[in-house]
Amino acid sequence: MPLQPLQFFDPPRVQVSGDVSIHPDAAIAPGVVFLAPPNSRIIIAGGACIGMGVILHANGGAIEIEAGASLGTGVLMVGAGKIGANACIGSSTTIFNASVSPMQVVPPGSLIGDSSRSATSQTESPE
Amino acid sequence: MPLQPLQFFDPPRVQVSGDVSIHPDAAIAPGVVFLAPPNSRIIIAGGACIGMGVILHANGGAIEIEAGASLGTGVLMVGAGKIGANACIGSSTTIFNASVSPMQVVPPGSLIGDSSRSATSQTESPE
Amino acid sequence: MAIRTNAAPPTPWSRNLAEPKIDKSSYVHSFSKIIGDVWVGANVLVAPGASIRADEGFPFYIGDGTNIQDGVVVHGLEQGRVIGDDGKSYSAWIGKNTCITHMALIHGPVYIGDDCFIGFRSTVFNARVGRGCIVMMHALIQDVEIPPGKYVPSGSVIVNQQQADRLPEVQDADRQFAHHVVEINEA
Repeated sequence: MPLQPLQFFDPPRVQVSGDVSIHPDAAIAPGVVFLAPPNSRIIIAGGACIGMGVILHANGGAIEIEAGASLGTGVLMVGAGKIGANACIGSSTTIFNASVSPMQVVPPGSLIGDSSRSATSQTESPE
Repeated sequence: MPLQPLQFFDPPRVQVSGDVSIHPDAAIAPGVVFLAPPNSRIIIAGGACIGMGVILHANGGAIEIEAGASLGTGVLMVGAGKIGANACIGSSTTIFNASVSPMQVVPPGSLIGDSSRSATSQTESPE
Repeated sequence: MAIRTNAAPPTPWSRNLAEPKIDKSSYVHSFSKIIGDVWVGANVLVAPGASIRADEGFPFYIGDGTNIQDGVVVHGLEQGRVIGDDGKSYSAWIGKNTCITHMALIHGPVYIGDDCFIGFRSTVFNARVGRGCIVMMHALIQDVEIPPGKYVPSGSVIVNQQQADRLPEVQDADRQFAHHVVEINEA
């Protein structure tokens, strides 16, 4: 689908809830939300770069962003999974209960880990 | 609902880390992140225009934005490469270890550069 | 934790806005942004980071037991209204026990019925989504009326009525998957 417009965040705050550890050398842009409910956690390694308006919502495990990975503006990650070292996640990508290998490049607007039914009478096929 | 209280920190509107030189005549929007780890650098020339939420994450060389180039909102540029003078990069584009020629126009949501390892776990890509 | 901010930006035309009417049993997180003539029913959850702005198009209605997640935007055009279940005009009507997940964009004029599910980053604009529909992720629904109980797969672009009428019915497996996502959201 066409990419959604990106939002502006004011005030430029980062919201952190639960067991979240952020390496001091990671770069976190404004408007980011980190949610780690009980029994889950979020780990951001050094040199990682988290773009504006990113939401990381851990559930049933850990969301781990390895060293040097870049998450573009507005990336949404829900569930548990790992973004490998130096991976590059394009803006407006959604990652649901899935991982991305080190060095992998994900195009903007991608949807990863979606296991819902892609029905027959669909008008635009996802593959 | 067991939402824990959120903690805040206020990141600066523009984050600069490492060897980054920005010409005083460049225009930089809020939410931008420039990250140049050791042995890499970022150079922004005069008259360049860097949109909201742009991430430039240099790695293994220099990212250079030449005079008059425009980067739309949410552009993600990783690795090393050059955006030529007066080039125009559409919003949410991802550029991985690649360059764009002077005067070139890149449509929004594009993926430029090495995408050889992008296929495996991906279920939907926009183009 | 008494940091309630107004939805930014404070638009020049928002000076005389009505105050939201929020049922006491609902949980509207103090870091969400909710302004204008918004009626919020019982046991509604509005997560931090959601933005509900009834400053151009209004009023908005959010029914009992509905769940609005982080990064959701609800907004409306100045022009255009839908008829809610109470027969009145609304810019945005969201029914009961509906779940609007992360980063969905609900833009009025819009009607979303009871017991619906709107998946991650999907957009609904100038449309009616009937009761019990499941809209998966990264979908666009615009200028159509989706009959009740339909399933919209991820990545669909539904912008004309023939497409909307051909959509498949919701199956149990779809309900289970949507329920799984909702459980994560409520954790």
